Amino acid sequence: MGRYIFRRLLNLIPVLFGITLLVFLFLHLIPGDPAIVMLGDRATPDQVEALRERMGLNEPLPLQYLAFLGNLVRFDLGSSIFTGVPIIREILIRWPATFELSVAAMLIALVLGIPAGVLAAVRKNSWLDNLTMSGSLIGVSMPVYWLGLLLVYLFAVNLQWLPPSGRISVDAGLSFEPITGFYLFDTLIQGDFAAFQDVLAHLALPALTLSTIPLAILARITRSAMLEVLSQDYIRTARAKGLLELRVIFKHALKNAMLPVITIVGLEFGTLLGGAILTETIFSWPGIGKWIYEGILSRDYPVVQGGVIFVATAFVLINLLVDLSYALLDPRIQYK
Amino acid sequence: LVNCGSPTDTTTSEVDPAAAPEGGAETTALVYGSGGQPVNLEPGNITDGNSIIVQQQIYDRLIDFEPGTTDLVPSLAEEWTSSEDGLTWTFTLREGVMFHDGTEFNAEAVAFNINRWWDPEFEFGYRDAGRLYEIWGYLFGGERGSEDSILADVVVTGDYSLDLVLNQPFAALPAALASGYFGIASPTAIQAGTDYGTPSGAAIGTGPFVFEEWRSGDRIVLSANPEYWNEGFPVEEQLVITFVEDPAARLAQLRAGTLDFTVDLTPDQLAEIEGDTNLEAVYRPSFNVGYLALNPSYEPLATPEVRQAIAMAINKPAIVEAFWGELGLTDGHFTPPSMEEYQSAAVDDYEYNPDTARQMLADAGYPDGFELELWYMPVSRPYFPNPKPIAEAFAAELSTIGINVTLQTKDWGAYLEDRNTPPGFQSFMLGWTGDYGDPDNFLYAHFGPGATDDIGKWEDEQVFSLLNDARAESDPDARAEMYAQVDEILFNEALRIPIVHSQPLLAKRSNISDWTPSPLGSESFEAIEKS
Amino acid sequence: MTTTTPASTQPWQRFLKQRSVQRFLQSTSGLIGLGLTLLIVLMAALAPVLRPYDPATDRNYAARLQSPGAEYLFGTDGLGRDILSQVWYGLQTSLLIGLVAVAIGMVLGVALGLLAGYFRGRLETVVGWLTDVMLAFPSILLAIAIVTVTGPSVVSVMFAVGLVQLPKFIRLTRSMVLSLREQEFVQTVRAFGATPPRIILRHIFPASLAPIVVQATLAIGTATLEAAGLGFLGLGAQPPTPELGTMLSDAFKGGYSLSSPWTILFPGLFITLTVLAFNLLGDGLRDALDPKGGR
Amino acid sequence: MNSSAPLPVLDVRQFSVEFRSKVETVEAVSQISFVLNPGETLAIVGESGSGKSVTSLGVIGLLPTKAIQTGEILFRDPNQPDAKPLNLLALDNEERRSYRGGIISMIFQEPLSSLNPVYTCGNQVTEAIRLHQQVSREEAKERAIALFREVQLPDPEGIVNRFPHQLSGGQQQRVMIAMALAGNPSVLIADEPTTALDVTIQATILELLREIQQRRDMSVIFITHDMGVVAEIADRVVVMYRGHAVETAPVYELFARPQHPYTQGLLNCRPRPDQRLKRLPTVSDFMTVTTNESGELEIHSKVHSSEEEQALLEQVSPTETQAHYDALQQQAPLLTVRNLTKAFPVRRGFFSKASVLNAVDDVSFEVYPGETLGLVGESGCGKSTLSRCLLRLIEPTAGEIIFDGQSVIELDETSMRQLRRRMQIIFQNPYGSLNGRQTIGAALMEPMIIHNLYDSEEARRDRAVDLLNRVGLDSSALGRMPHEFSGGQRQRICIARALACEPSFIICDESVSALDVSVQAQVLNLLKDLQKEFGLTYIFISHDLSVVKFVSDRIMVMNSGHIEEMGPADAVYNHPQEEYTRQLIESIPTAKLDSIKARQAEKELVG
Ligand SMILES: Nc1ncnc2c1ncn2[C@@H]1O[C@H](COP(=O)(O)OP(=O)(O)OP(=O)(O)O)[C@@H](O)[C@H]1O
Ligand SMILES: Nc1ncnc2c1ncn2[C@@H]1O[C@H](COP(=O)(O)OP(=O)(O)OP(=O)(O)O)[C@@H](O)[C@H]1O
Ligand SMILES: [Mg+2]
Ligand SMILES: [Mg+2]
Repeated sequence: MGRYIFRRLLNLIPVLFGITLLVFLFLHLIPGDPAIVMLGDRATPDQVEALRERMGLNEPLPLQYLAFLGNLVRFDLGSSIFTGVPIIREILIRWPATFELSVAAMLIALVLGIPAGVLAAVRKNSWLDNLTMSGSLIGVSMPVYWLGLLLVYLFAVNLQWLPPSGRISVDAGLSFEPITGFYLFDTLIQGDFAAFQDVLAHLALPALTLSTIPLAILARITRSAMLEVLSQDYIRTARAKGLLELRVIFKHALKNAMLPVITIVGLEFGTLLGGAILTETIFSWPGIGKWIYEGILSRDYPVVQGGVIFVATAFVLINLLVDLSYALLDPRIQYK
Repeated sequence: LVNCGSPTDTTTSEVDPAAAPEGGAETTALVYGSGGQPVNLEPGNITDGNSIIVQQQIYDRLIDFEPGTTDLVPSLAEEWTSSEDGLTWTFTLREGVMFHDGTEFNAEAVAFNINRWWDPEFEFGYRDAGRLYEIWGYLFGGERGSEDSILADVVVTGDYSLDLVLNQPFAALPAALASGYFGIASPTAIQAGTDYGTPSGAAIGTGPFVFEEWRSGDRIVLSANPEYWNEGFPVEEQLVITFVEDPAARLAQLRAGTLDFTVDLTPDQLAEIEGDTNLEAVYRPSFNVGYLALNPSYEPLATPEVRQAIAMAINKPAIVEAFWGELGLTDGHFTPPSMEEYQSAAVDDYEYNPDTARQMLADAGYPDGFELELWYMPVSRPYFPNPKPIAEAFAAELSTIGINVTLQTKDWGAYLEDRNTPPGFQSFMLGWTGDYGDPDNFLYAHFGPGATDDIGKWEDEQVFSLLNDARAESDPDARAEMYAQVDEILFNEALRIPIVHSQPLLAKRSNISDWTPSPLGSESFEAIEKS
Repeated sequence: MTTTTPASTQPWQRFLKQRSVQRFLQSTSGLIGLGLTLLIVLMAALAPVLRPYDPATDRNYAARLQSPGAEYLFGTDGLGRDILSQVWYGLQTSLLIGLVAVAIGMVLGVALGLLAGYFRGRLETVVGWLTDVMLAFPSILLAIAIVTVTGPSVVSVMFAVGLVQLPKFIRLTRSMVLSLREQEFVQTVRAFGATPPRIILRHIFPASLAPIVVQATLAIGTATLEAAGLGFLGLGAQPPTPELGTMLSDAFKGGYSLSSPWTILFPGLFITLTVLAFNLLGDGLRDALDPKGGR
Repeated sequence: MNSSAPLPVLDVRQFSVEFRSKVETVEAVSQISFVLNPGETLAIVGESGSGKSVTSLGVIGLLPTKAIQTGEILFRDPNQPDAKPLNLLALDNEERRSYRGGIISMIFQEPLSSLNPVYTCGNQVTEAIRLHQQVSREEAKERAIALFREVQLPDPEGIVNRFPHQLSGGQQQRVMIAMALAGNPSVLIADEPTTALDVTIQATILELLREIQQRRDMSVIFITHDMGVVAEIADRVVVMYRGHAVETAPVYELFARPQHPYTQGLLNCRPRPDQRLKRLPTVSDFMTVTTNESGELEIHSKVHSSEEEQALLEQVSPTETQAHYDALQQQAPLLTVRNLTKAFPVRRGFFSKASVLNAVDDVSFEVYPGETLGLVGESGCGKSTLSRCLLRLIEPTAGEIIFDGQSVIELDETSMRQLRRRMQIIFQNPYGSLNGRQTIGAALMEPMIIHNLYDSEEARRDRAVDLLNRVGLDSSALGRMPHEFSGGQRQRICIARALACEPSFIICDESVSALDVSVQAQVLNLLKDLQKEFGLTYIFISHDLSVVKFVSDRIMVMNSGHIEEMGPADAVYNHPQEEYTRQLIESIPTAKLDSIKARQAEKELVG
């Protein structure tokens, strides 16, 4: 296992290298001079030239890239042009928000999607199956931000059951101190249950919105994986042993069916992180997605650069974790 | 969880963390919904409204504005006088004022702040990554050492007095210093670290509220300054500024009671505000202009008649009525209506008349019209809360006189940058909100020397000399006369066609009182009371 | 291919008799999807006929934000435009973007996948690395990045969304080729001395077509969604081109999305219907062409 | 055993199974009846699709719910001989389940896919134990180890904690058997338990099953399509044909005096290594099948006299063989292979040195024009790799290949393509060897197009029709698609296509292994005929020594990449020089009457 992990980590290197290269190239392809953006539109050409010199923008691209890599390995992603805040610090503040949201969404997707898929597979072609499958098909077909707007309209504006946006209400936010940045966790360890409830209420709509696509996809994948597994020889063997059908499904089929599902969970994390851009915008969620988006709009190059590299890396690492858990679940994998 | 409680008595200004939100959405602290997070809290280093309004709560400036107007009132400076020749301004400072960090406010502190903004060589100017305190150079001609710098020297003449020595007379100097950028910060705090004014750093002023905490992307928390020199203020103990970018979300939060008051709503939201009995609409006095700029360096637009034809072809009243309703008015002046004294009575707006416009185009040699690129802003600003459909409306109107409009936009930074890069945009939408109550701030900034890159480096000797003379002139009537002349010329030139002077829409919950919005876009919240 | 055997039946009868066609005809989702797709394509195609209306100029400020009613079936937007006709024309744009984007992604992706899978070696390493890197970005983020470079426009969106689809097609094709090239019928043709182009074009490509077609159909849905997402972020079609995502964005940024919910309801609904149509069709095609295929 | 006939454990009466779908109704099993006596091994044989598996699944109750079953399956517990027999088909699901895995248990063909990959072998066996016996976890584990020992798994304690993929095929099948034994079954159903295994392993598994059956005195239903295996293991035999039980007889009876023409066909169409037949008889030499008006099958015997039978079984004399052999050897070799090696890199770690696997290891041999060189060896020994190297479908690592004077390895792309006119290969799987999207006509004409043979479309078409006729098909096949043909027909098409460019040398890589014995016989005959007609040279690859022996002039035995021994077919078979070859030969089920008799007698004694 140790070797396997090591090998997987080594395999990451070219991908991470590619990510940085791609992001670096993108930002240098964007029309417009970063120096002018930084200096504002009243700067004189001399000032711009001086800044370009200082920022190393006059160096040949490969050298710039090397310098950029050099900084990167020292976790120095530069500072925001506009606020001057170091990117890495901003990421540390914002990542928990995005991560909490994504994990909540993924949990919803797992908790609802997998049982739905199993049920649909076991009761194949029943009304239950049809309902789940049409539901999930509609789920993957909906623009999430649209669903988000509708949910806000319904639950926050009309019914006023849930807050329309933000991460925590002002009062609850005043009474507690973020420690880890994961508000659910922070409120709990501080014993502030009112604030916990408040955080939960704020999380509900964005997490639900964000979860639709993974939920739908997980239900579909689980179903097809279950159907596939249920047709396997070893299921016939399990039945031939005289096992109860429930045990056949939950012991023998489910664990095998989870293998493809787990891969999808990893991939869907990417969808979640991407979907966070839109969802966070709608719900004023102070996470990475919204930050990157604002960075793009305001041409805050270091923000975009740092943010995108971070998200891509996070995604790659999450996939790695998922793959490793796959290896735990599937004894065959380490030998492949 | 939200909004299910009764509007219980929340007059208590004590913050009681234990009395958590259980009961209802109403919060104990005063909560302001900002349209975005400040860039930073370092005076002089920002130009955006979101930063200014927060700084306004933390810092005092030498001179302030009378609430709701652009009239100057003493703040940290109790008195200011100009010498005969207009080249020396003497300020007498308020005594006994303390910064939030307990250090004393005095003339040295003021000099420290001004040097910071003005002097590129100043040791404690954090021009990180080559950044400038650009607003200073912009309002005062340039940095120290530059030719055009209006300021020549800062001279501390006593503990509580100092002189600003000028290179040329500048009548609007006090007003310019009063603009929201120039809060006086604690020199001690500034010297303490490079992250001054960032979320992890400090922000120390003398203002009504003390900076407590800035959670990036989420909120800034301020508390009342118990030592505030203006006795009896602030009224509320705690002020929380939360960032909600999207106007619909802001209004939704206001309706849900998680915000107490907010700004930068779109005119279309007025109906929604009026439909909610818990809310009241608040209008910011108009002090802006949204305009359509026509760049004469684009061949067809070089002829003034063509520009005038365009002005006539656009049904401004109908558009303003449609998009702003009662929140906007349109006239022929570039300066807002509150500057009536500087405007020419002779200027009446172009009459909407596509037929005449078509004729004029034909006379100018364009019987079949021409192609025109029109750039619209990608962002919402008080003067154009929703630029895109308005641009589409222009396009539709112009198509009726044969001008075929292609709409274009870019991200905001590029938009601002590229319009100044020759040859610039053929035509574009932009606007302006005054920094202080002087026409100089509107007219010089758009038609003065060096301010016309985006309209093809347009030059008019007469306008330039009038604007320069008015700067030096200290007699108000004479100045008014000069600006009126400029007003007339500009009207006929039709270079930046004023479309609207809007009243930005704000809203508050009905239990909020004594909020007096400033025409300049930012005001102190010290008097606001939450009941 | 060119053999002419006396056809015992009409070509269309033979077509209907094919096993895959039979399977498709038995797939409920496929039939619904086909119907819905045809309906939507028809609606988009017929927009100018059914609503001779210029969405760029036809507007009525006096009638801004009218709620749905007899005169405006879907209400009007912030510019006083009839949302029904906006949706109608927006559908055109969205469909066009979806189709062209997928065409871009598919043609490039399949070509690269075929070459990389067949010739292996360094080409495969590079292509594989490229897909890995591209897949490391959440797709919408990648699309945003591309549009930021190229500037917002319908063409940029097509390009961006197409490129984002690319790695999926490369992977799919490559994996198909990898298994096909070892299969006996391909080996046999190689043993006959067929040249690589012939093997790839005549044998490997047609054999991998079914999953590619399925993937492409589903990708049209995804692409439409992604394009609408870009539109929603203001990076999509520029006015006066109506586009469904941009309509949502206009309503949202205009601040009237909640007070005039119809301005978002209908554009969103039609995005959903379009995507749903292609997803259903894709499902049906998979049942028909690729019964053992994934997802 | 008591002389009075024991009461049967299972009594299957008029059992029928139908599968109904929207399109059609398939009667997979129709009205079959048989009994299974205590302690007896009953074999069910028949070609693919004859309903063997459906029957066995019906007995254990694992048919899908859509299957409609009629008739009776009466079960009588041998431990309670006086109890009334129970109709299993009448039980409800829950009761049926309680018999499964306990009193009646089953093992399947594919050992790897029949074991759950994510649980250890121990886990899977203890689960079965605890399901049918009230024992603690530890106890169950003890018993599992005991079972593993009983099925002669090495290191039973270790295997408990291993996952199925960590075992070899034979070991996996032993685990399956252990699992089936977990509930102390009275009836064990084994559905082709050895078909997926190499002959040598098959032999040990058969031996094991035989031994366990005797020790436990179980009744076993053994399903197979291989008459050789039947001879090795069965006491009585049911022969199935298209869902019908056409003959039921004790094993010796069946082999000595097959009654039904189908049985006769089955018995004879499998090549026997101890004979050298001119051509193989096929089932269709023994019978014709028609369907009467009411849709029922009617089988008519073709062979009525022993002369007729004798004619079918005409042998080649050893002198003839020798003469042919000598003639071949006098020519210059068509193909010479010297020190051929193909190494595959086997990567273990990212940085750890890539080790290599020599799939073909220093192989040298010659093939003479008009000869058939047979190549046998166990699965994975490198047969296919060798054949692909010869055609340069994969690049050999080292060595020389000289074909007709040309060094194959040194040829450039174009000359290589030219050469491929003359060297062909026919693969194992007739389903995979034809492009499913091409008509048969297009497939046949493709090689001609590639090599620019025949200048007109017409000419190519004519040639294609010729080829089809030659392999026994007619021109109507041209416009049809591969899936419209049976496996045997497809393989004929593949052969026709291989002949399209008039090659002189053809490699048959397991070309008949996927076919039913009877079809296999037809194809083997065809290959022989073609060789005679066109003077072809073959390398014939198979894992089945009896098949190889039937077609080959010389045999080459391969083992883990290298050649064990090579020589004239009869010599290798009769006087193997190497231990490996000897084992290979001994493992082949021979179906000799004497050995059946001996085995039955031995069993009587023990019983
Ligand atoms: N689930 C099913 N649905 C429909 N038809 C089936 C099903 N299972 C089996 N059949 C049909 O029943 C017939 C007998 O199949 P069965 O599996 O018993 O054959 P077999 O003798 O075991 O063949 P093999 O040697 O290939 O295993 C075949 O024609 C098959 O197509
Ligand atoms: N492309 C490859 N890469 C690595 N190893 C390979 C490759 N192809 C074959 N091998 C290995 O080479 C050995 C010989 O394989 P080959 O297919 O030639 O065996 P075979 O005798 O044809 O077996 P079978 O009877 O199962 O067809 C096997 O151990 C196999 O795992
Ligand atoms: Mg079977
Ligand atoms: Mg092989």
